[in-house]
Formats: sequence, C-alpha cells, structure tokens
Amino acid sequence: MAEVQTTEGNEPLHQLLTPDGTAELDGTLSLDLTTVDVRALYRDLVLTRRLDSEAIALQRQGELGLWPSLLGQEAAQVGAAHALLDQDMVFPTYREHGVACCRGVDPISLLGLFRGTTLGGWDPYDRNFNLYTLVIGAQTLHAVGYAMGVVRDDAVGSGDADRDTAVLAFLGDGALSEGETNEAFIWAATQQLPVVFFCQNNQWAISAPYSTQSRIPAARRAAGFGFPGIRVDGNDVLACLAATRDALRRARSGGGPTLIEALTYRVNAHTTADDASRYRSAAETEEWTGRDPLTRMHTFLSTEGLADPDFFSDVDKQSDALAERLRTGCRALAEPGTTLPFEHTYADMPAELRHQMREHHDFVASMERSEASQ
Amino acid sequence: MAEVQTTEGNEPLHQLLTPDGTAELDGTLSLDLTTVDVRALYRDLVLTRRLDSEAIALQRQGELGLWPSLLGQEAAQVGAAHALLDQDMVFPTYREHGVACCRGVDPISLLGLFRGTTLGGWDPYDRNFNLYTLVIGAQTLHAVGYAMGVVRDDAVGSGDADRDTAVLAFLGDGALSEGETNEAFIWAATQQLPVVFFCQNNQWAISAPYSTQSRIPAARRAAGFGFPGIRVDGNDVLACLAATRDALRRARSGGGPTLIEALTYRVNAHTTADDASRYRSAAETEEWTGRDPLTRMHTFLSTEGLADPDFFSDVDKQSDALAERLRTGCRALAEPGTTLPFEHTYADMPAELRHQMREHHDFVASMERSEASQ
Amino acid sequence: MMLSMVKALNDGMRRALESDRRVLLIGEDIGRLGGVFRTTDGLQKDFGEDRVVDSPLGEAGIVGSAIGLAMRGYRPVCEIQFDGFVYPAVNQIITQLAKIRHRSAGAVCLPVVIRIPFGGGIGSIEHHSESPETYFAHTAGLKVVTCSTPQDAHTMIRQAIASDDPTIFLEPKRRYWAKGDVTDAPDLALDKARIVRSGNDITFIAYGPTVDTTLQAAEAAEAQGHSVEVIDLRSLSPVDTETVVDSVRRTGRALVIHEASLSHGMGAEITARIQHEAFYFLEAPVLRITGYDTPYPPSRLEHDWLPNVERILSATDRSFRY
Amino acid sequence: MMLSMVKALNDGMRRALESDRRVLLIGEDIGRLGGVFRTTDGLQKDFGEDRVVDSPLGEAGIVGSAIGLAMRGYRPVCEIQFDGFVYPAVNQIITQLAKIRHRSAGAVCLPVVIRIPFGGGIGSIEHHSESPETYFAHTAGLKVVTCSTPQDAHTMIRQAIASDDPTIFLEPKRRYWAKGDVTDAPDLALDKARIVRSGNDITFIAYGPTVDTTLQAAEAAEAQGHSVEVIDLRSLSPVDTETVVDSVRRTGRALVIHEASLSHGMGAEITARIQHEAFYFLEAPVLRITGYDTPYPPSRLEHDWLPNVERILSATDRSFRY
Ligand SMILES: Cc1ncc(C[n+]2csc(CCOP(=O)(O)OP(=O)(O)O)c2C)c(N)n1
Ligand SMILES: Cc1ncc(C[n+]2csc(CCOP(=O)(O)OP(=O)(O)O)c2C)c(N)n1
Ligand SMILES: [Mg+2]
Ligand SMILES: [Mg+2]
Repeated sequence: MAEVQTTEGNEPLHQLLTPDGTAELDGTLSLDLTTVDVRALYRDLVLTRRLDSEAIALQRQGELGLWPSLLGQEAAQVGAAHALLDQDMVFPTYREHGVACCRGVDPISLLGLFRGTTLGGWDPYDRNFNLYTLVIGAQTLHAVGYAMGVVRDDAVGSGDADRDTAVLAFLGDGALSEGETNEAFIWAATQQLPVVFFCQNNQWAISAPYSTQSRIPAARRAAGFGFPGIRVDGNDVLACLAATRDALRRARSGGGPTLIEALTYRVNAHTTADDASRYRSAAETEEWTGRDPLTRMHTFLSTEGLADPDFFSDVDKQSDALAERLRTGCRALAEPGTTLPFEHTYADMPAELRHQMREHHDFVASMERSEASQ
Repeated sequence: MAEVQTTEGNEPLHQLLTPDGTAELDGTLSLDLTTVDVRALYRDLVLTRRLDSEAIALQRQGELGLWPSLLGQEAAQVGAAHALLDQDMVFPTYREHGVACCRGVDPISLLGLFRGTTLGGWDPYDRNFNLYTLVIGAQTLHAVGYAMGVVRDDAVGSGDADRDTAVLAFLGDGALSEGETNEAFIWAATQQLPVVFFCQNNQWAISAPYSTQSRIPAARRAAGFGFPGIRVDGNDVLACLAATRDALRRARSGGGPTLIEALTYRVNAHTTADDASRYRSAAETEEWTGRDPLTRMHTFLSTEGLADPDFFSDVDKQSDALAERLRTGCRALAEPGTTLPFEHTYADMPAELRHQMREHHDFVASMERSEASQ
Repeated sequence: MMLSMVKALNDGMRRALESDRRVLLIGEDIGRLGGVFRTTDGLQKDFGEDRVVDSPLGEAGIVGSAIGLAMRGYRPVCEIQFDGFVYPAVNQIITQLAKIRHRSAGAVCLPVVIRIPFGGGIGSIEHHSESPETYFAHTAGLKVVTCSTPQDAHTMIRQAIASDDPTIFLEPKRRYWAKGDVTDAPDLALDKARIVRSGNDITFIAYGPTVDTTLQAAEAAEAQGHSVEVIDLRSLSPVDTETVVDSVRRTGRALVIHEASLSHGMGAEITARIQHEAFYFLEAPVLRITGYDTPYPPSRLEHDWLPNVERILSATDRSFRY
Repeated sequence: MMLSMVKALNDGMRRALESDRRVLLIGEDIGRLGGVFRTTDGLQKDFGEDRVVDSPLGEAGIVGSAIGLAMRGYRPVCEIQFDGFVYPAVNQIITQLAKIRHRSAGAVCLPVVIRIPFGGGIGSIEHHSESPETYFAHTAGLKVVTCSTPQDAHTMIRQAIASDDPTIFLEPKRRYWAKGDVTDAPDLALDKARIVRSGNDITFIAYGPTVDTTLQAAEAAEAQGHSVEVIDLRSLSPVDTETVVDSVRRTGRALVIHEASLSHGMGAEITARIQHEAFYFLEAPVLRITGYDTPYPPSRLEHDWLPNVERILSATDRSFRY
C-alpha cells in the first residue's frame, strides 16, 4: 500500500493500485486478492460507465430531462458496492448509478426519475438499495435511523455472518457542509452505530470547489466526532473495496461507524444542465481524465494475466447489450397515470383527496375527449 | 500551567489556578498577571453569583416565571468576558448572566424576559452584547455572519487595536449536537473568521449527560473542521481569561476561529422549573460544588496578598447593593402595553396589522371599562 | 378512570409499547427525566433505553433517524420538546417524512408520530407557546391531529401510532393537567371531528387548546339566548369538512377559534370550505377569532392576545348583526 | 429596454450593489457560475468575492450568516437555489429572521432578502418545482412578495433590498426567460397589488407564475362573453386586501389561482378575506384553482396538475352557474 501525500493536507491517501496499474496490496490498508472477483470488478466498472454514457445520450435525444453523470467516479462506486453483503442497506444520493447496478437494481428503473415518469423508480427493499435522495445530506440521517433499527434487531455483533448487518450511506463533499450530515455523524458516533459514511470527494459541489466546504481533508472530519476516518484513492477500485470492506465488517461486528473519503473527480459537469467551463479549467479536468479508473484496472488485469482478450471482448458485448436495453427500456418506461400524484400520498386516502382525484381525473378525461373530438 | 487528564479522554485540561488556589501561570497556556485586574475578576464572580441567587429568590416569590441558574459557571463566564474589548461582539445563549454583567448590561434588564414583560430587554448595540437566544445553536450562525461583516469592514488584522474586532459566541455542550452549530464551525473555518466559540461544557443538557452528545471532549470537535480547539478548567477564572484572550487576539489579527471548551458544571437544575434529582446523583453535584470557582479565587487573592479583608467586605457590600437593586428593579419593570405584540413586528406596519392592533386595543380597553364599571 | 391529559398520553403510549415491540419513543429528555412535561414518565424504566431513547440535542436527528427506523420496520414516536423547536426538523418532515411513501409508490411505509406540545397560556417564554399547525396541515402526506380532552388524548395517541401515515400529534399543553374520565373504547376514527355541544343558531369551530374556552363561550352565549353548536375538529389534516359543513348548513353562522395567527391559520381553510359548501346557507360571513399576525407575545400579555371568552362573545354578536 | 426576468433581476441587483456598499449577495453557486439560472451572472466578477459570496452548501448557514451580517449593518441578499431546498433554513427564518426586530423592540434591523426561484412548469425533478409561500406568509415578521413580469422583477428586487424588513422574494422560474419591457421608474409600492386587466363580471386573482396563465384564461373568458378583471397580488404578505375587495365588490365573483396545494394555500386566506369584506356582494362562492393536495408530481404530469387555462375556464363557468 502506498501512502501518497496530497496538497490538501497531510492526510495519507491510501492506494492499492497505482495509476500505472501496479498493485501494492500490503500496508495499513490491505486486500487479499483471493477473496476478490477482480474480473467482476472490471466488468462492473465498464457497465457503469456505459450506463452513464448511454443516459447522457438519451438526455441529448430528449428522452431524459436531466442526467447527473458519474464519469470518473466508477471505481469509488463499484469498489464500495462490492464490499456489501445482501443484508446491508444502502442509502445513495442521486449519483450512485454504479452502486445501483452492482446491487442488482434494474438500470432502466434508474431512468424514470430523470425522464419525469416517477419520483422513485424501484422498491428499496428489493435489493436493499434505497431511493435516490435529492436533498443534500438528508439520507445520512435515514441511514443512522436504519442502523439504530439494526442494533435493536440484534443484527450487529451476533457473529452470524448472514445476520449481522451494516448500513452504507453515500454522500458528496458538498454534503459535508449540511447540518444534517453532521448530526448524522454525532448520532452514529455516540451510539456506535453500524453505519459507514462513504464520501465521494469528487472535489466539486456544482461550481464550488472543495475548498469552499473545508480547509482539511474530509476524512479528518470523523475524528472531531470521535470515530475513524480514512482517505482512499477513489479512482482505485481495490482501495475503495478494501476500505469499505474493512469498515463494513467493523460496523457489522459492533465496532461503530467509519467515514471513508474516496478522493476522486467529477469529470463531467454537475448534470447535463450544467456548464462546467464557467468555473473550472479544461486542464484540471484533463489531468484527472488521465487518472482514469478503468484504464488502471484494465492494465492491472492484462499485466497480471488475470484476464485475456476474450474476457475483455465479452465485457464489451455485455456493455453493448446493456446500451441496447437502456435505449429500448427508456422509451418503453410506462407513462404515469393521471391519478398518480394522489396515489400513495397517504396509506388511507382522505375523502377530500379522493374527491380532488376524481375531479382531476374527470377533468383530464373530458379534455382528452374534447381534444379527440376536434 | 497544569495539564490534568480527565476520564473523558486524553485531551489536556488547561489550568492556571488549581482547586486549592495555587497559581501555575506558565505553560502551554500562560497569563501575565500584571495585565489582569484580579480583584475585578473576583468582584465580578461574586456579583454574578449574587445576581443568580437573587433571581432564583425572585422566581420563588413569583416575580419571575423561570430562571436558568448559572451557579458553578461563574468563572467560565467572568473569565471569558474579561478578555473582551469594547468593540468585540458577544452572542450569548440564555445563561450568560455573568457575561452580561461584566459587559455592563444593566442586570435588571436581564429579568424582563423571565418575568414575561419583554422578549428581549436591552439594546444589543449598547454594550455589544446580543439578546439571549433560546433556540439552541441558532446564535452561532449569527456570530459567524457578524464576523463576516467585521472582515468586510477591514476590522481584522489592521493592527489598529481599537479597530480590530472579534466575535465571541457562547454555546452549551448540548448545542454541539445541533446541525446549525456545526455549520457555524464550517463557515468559520473555511473563511478563517474572527470568531471564538466558547462552549461551557457544564456536562448536562437538561437531563442529558455529556455522553449523550459526544464520546470525546468537545474541544476536539474543532480539529475535525480544521481549526484549533482548547480545553480549559471552566472553574478556573484565570485559565478561562487566558484562553479566551489568546483566542480573541488571534481572531482579531486574522488568525481565524477557535473553539474553547470550558469544562465546568451546572450545579443547579436546568432552570427553576427542572428537577435534577430525577436524573443525577446528589453526590455528583456535591463533588462539583467542592470545586467552587469563587473559593479558589478567594484563596488565591488572600494567600498571595492581592486583597485584604477591606476589599472582601467592600465586595460584599456591592453585592448586597446589587441584590437590593434587583429586588426593587424587578418589581418596577414596566408592564408591557397592549399594543406591544404589534409594534416592531415590521419596520413599516402593514395596514392589516394596524387594523388588528386598533381592534385589539379597543377591545382590551372596552374590557377594562366594563370591568371597572362592575 | 380520571386522568390528566399527561397521564392519559402516558398510558396510551405505554399500551402501544406493550402491544407492539416495534413501537419506540425518541426525543430529548424523555427517558430518565420522563420529558419536561413528564408525559413519558416511567416508560424508560419499564421498557429500557433502547425503546425509550434519550436523544442528542438535535431535532433533525430525531425525525431523520425516526424515518430510518421506520424504514427498518419500527414505529417511532418522536417528541419535540416545545412547538418552537420543531423547525430544525422541518426539512426532514416536509421533504422526507411527508413524501417518502409517495416517492416510493407505497413501498416504504413511515408510521412515524411526532408529538409536539403546542399553544400558549402557561406563562412561558418565547418559542414555548406557538401554534405551528398550518405549516404541517399545508404539507401533503402528513396527518395532523390534536386532542382537547384526556379521553381523546388516550385514544388518539394510540390511533396515531397505529396509523401507517406520518402523523403530527399536537398536544395542547395548557390542557395537560386538567383531568377527565378515560375509558378504553375508541368511539371515533382519528380523522373525524366531534360535535361536543349541539345547537341551532351558530357553529363554533375549535380544536386543541381553544375547545375549552369555546365551550365556556358557548355557555355564555346560550345565556344570552343563542343556541350554539361546538365542533372539536380533532383532525386538522385531513379536515372532516362534512361534519363542519352539515352543522353550518343548519345554523347559518360560524366562528373559527384558534391560537395560531390569523393569516393562513386553520380558520382561513375552514372558512374557504364553508363558504364554498354552504354558500346559500350562510347568514353572515364566517368569522375568525385567533391569535394576531404577530410573534407570540411575552407572557404578561398572553391572556389578552389569545382568543378568550370575551372575544368569542363579541364576535358572536357581530355574526348575529348580519 | 427588453429584458428577460433573469436579466431584469440581474440588473436590479447590480444597481443595488452599485448604490449601496452594504448590499451583498450570498448563496450556493452564485459567484463563478452566476447561479444555476444565471441570475447573478457577472456580478462576482464586477463586485468581487467579498460582495458576491459563494457559500458552503448549507442553507441554515446562508440565512443564519445573513442575519449576522445584517446585525453588523449589511444588507444581504440570499439565494436559495430551488424552492425545495429552503427547508434547512426554516429554523433561522421562522425563529430568528422573522422575530429579531420584534424581540429587540426595533433595535436590530434585519434588511435581509431571501430570493427563491419557485413554482413548476420547467420539467424538473422532485424538490425543484414547489410553492412554499404559505409557510412564509403565515409567519409574522416576514414580507413575502413575487413578481410576474421583468418590469416588476426589476423594480421589486430593488424595493425588497431597500426595505428594512426581511423579505422572501419568490421568483417564478418558469417566467425567467420571457422578455418584457423594463423601465426605471417604480410605479407601485412593494406591498400593492396590481390590476393587470380591468373587467366587470368576475375577478381572477393570481400571482407569480400563474398570472400569465390567468391572463390567457381571461382572454378566453372574454371571448365567451365575460368581462374579467385580473389582479396580480405581487405581495403575499401583507396582502393588499383593499384592491382585492374593491374589485370583488364590483364584480361579485372571484377565482384565486395558484400552484401551491389547495389546502392552506394563499387561496384560503384570500377567500376568507373576501367573504368577510364583500359578504353581501358575492354572487357565488370564491373558487380556488390550485395545485392539488399532493406532492408535486413527476414532470410528465405537471401540465395537467398545474392550474391551466382550461381549469380556470371551467371554474369560471361554475362561478357563473351560481
Ligand atoms: C439541501 C440542498 N441544497 C441545495 C441543493 C442543490 N444541489 C444539488 S446537487 C448540489 C451539489 C452537491 O455536491 P456534492 O455533495 O459534492 O455531490 P456531487 O454533486 O458532487 O455528487 C447542490 C448544491 C440540494 N439538492 N439540496
Ligand atoms: C432547538 C432547541 N431544541 C430544544 C430546546 C429545549 N432546550 C432548552 S435548553 C436545552 C438544553 C441545552 O443544553 P446546553 O446546550 O448544554 O446548555 P445549558 O442549558 O447546559 O447551558 C434544551 C434541550 C431548545 N431551546 N432549542
Ligand atoms: Mg461533489
Ligand atoms: Mg450544558
């Protein structure tokens, strides 16, 4: 393991796979490669990126209203996701498309929110992957509460590997500044909850560079609340996997929370609606594009002989198939019905709301009739 | 200076005056006694305590609805207050009666809020002492904003001692858990604002012991945000003065924020409405009563020959005079007029509100007439 | 049995804790202290620190973690210490608690109750006497209810905990200590208003802390020859419009009485519904007797500032003058 | 000159920055980016980072620090990025910003403006299309205003910044890009409503994003033979009741049109006032054409969910059927 000093402070940056694709697996942070399906990691990196680029294309074609791209953050997400067990619960932001895919959420269902057909898109309990949360920081407290439930279910430190459960909450560097996030840290620390906070420090919150939020590395925030923080190279899928695995294990065994800072970079603009050229230099972006997380893993697999050309071309085929599925699936997403806003607003729909729903339904129907008759 | 290890963690507890009244003035934290009016410190400790005990008595007599006692926290407050310059701005909670007194706020005006005659009671700009804030943590952000203004007025680091200004924000240990407090830390840190956060860790937030809020000493919170924190013995008026002076000086000169944790104890219940016996042992309270901040200073002044019996009896006379003033002044506080709720709600009173005010005024007047005529 | 509202709430929560292990309580000072009003007195002792949780001092944390607990299958009952301290939790309440069932198309159920002692009249200081009901009643996805008697407190808190919808449960703190008979059988659904006094000439509509004052005013008005019907709304969202409108169609006159500020208070919505549904029946405009459009005053002024019997009577006269 | 509302706001703020060094802007992404809607485009470049402040990502911090800045004599203009993200700041707004002048008996003046792009209709995702006006209009101590044209945007933002009262300034984001003529002379006080169309048979009352839709509906209703008066409220707190009531006394009929949910929306308060002040003049109940009592829907449904010309016309018919 290499500890790389960064300009932002003297926090060690843990790395297992150097940018040139060489693995250094033993250090403060370590990983036993026999326990890792490195080819699956690579495949998921590729599929995640493909999902992202297809979604961008769909947005350009007018099929999606908006898309928050994860380009550059694939390793952070795939690494973290591969550390999860089925019973663990994930609380994403709105950018964890890679985690969603690894978790087994149908990628098509990720599109509905951005197509405007739904406010959600999947059942959080299906794959233990919560809905996207758009209000910055809010999900960190849900993760804490869920973890309190896990503790009360005696699903921590029981020693039963199928039972012990951790919670993985994602957040961005910007989210570190919301009061709610910091409350989540406090609750997690005082109750030693089985929750891991995975902060993708992609160095930007829309147009705000990380220095707007903090003078010191994000990982150090945790010490101020009394729990461990660790900084990993977020473009190194092995380091992300290793750090998350360690943290989740400690959480499941009753060792309390961890904050992981995965230092990475948002290569694209904030969303397809954003224009990054207004606030950052192309040179900066290019520099980070040079630290591409996929290339690194590709080199590693090739050089170490862990994958052959057949494997790579098979992954490419899977990627093409995914793209095709997304293109068709997106357009086939069901249009929401007129009464959808009224449904599920309450478990028991109040009479007054039922009345509004009927009026609205009848009105829309009459409009359609009158349009049809014109 | 003695660094005392406490049970709560291995954070050094800075002390200049030991519980037995011996001064050890040179260490990491130091104080040049020739720059300190130690007799004024003692006098303010005594007057502060007297204000508190008189207010409690007034509450018992039904003259006040409620009183949050500061018993035990006199040294923290008086020490901090003596470090202030006139131009510095103070943002108190609701318990800083001692700071208010040292600042020159008429102590009678502190009673109105608790008597129910006013929501405020004094002009914050008169003595640069803001109104009490009852919503836990909210004032920390006001302090930050005020400090931003100070920076924009070029009243930081100018080298002009009459111009350079700092902001002193008080908060309790419970307030450390509010999101807003943590946002204040973030804003102060990233902008290196001239603000000092003075946390009186009196170890209780109503019935919640400090362990409910944190596993580690409060002073360490600051490091997580990238600015210095220091823990002082809050029952040691010299240490509180020295630490606050250092921090305010650094702030005024452009060195940024500091978090001071003054470890002390709330000897009385949370307020006169609270019953502390429900949640803590008499033994604990007794132990802390034994570390009385006044006794310590009294011993120090006597042993060092810094004050003679005449001084002490003079202080006692001042104390009696204060008590008398408070008893008379409290009862003489003006009753609020019927129209007070309407006044100052807006700079320009809207027509609709003026109408409500008139209606209300006439109604109350008619009630009084009809009562009078009965 | 004769119980104060505090005791009735305490007993209601106790039963909920007994009958469902997924129920838990969370809030500031609710455990060892039993709450600043002693509403949860003894519950931590009997059900343990895991089920009656003394939380850190953070309202966003209380509601946010309750959401997470509910996602895990629990039925958390939060206590906000005073009305004026609910605001740090408003983001979690409005953007998350109220919307997650809907957002998830029903997949995620959030049976969270948020108990808030509310209203004035107890001589307290700023932020301790407020009436925030509009903020919640205007928010789709929340139920908002309030009780005016120990019996309703006892029944409604259990109904609220049993409800699968997030519910803001407003407790009229100045009625906390008044005693009333409490029996065990729920007689009315949570979302129904109650006619607490029948009459023919005018309808008084109140809820929570103003019901008692309103009943006193009704007595006094009766003495002046007016037959007054009094409705205790109980549910502020949804509103039982039918009960209200049926009454006003009979009486032709209505007053709405609440402590919250006039503008955008419950009175506005009730008035808008009445004038819509009973347009041809109204003999006079619906009148509102409410707190004024000012911050809650210092306690020495609260008696006059709050709706009181005299103001209700004076408005009654005005109504009959139309 | 012809300007979009975005440009009009930009120019209004520029002038405020120019004429008073105490004015400063603070918000997320307002500096280098110029705001996600470019409302503050170029202002940081021209006035520097100290006066156009890119803040950390925290709305409580934005409003809380604005309060402190105002205490120091500044006149901060905050930007909340979208309507749905104002809630973390609600504690500072309701318990502090709205009340400090009052609490200090006028000693502390807080000339803080909080700009919020609000309302729907731009095809956005959740939390980006909300109408939170009731929460603020119900809060004593705040002014709440909104504009519907570039001209009003230009004038009103300057008036709001010049006002010594804290002001919630709601910007109808779907009207951001429509152009209109802008001159320099303020023609109306900030708290006055504007009759934007005169008529005799019915009064349509709208504000912000629905004014344009309402004017279209008025045209259509005119074609059907109804003479429609249209009022743009502009100020939501205080409300210019006089202008509204005078109109309804003449027309005898009124509709209120807004995007916010029906229950406890502005329509409730306006209705309550009209039925009180114009009781004998009403030919029909005041009708409300509003968003429904649901969360804001996914964008594919927003056109139907929002008040539209058809719904206004249908309500007009209903009104005339009384
Ligand atoms: C409470 C809140 N305030 C503002 C926004 C608007 N907003 C959306 S994303 C974003 C930046 C988030 O940055 P970060 O947390 O670093 O996540 P990233 O987008 O980089 O993944 C902002 C300000 C929001 N969604 N929620
Ligand atoms: C936002 C908010 N929540 C709850 C309360 C109720 N409350 C008043 S004082 C207090 C405890 C404060 O503890 P701490 O910050 O340690 O200050 P101390 O009272 O010890 O001086 C609480 C919970 C409040 N005033 N504000
Ligand atoms: Mg980021
Ligand atoms: Mg304390």
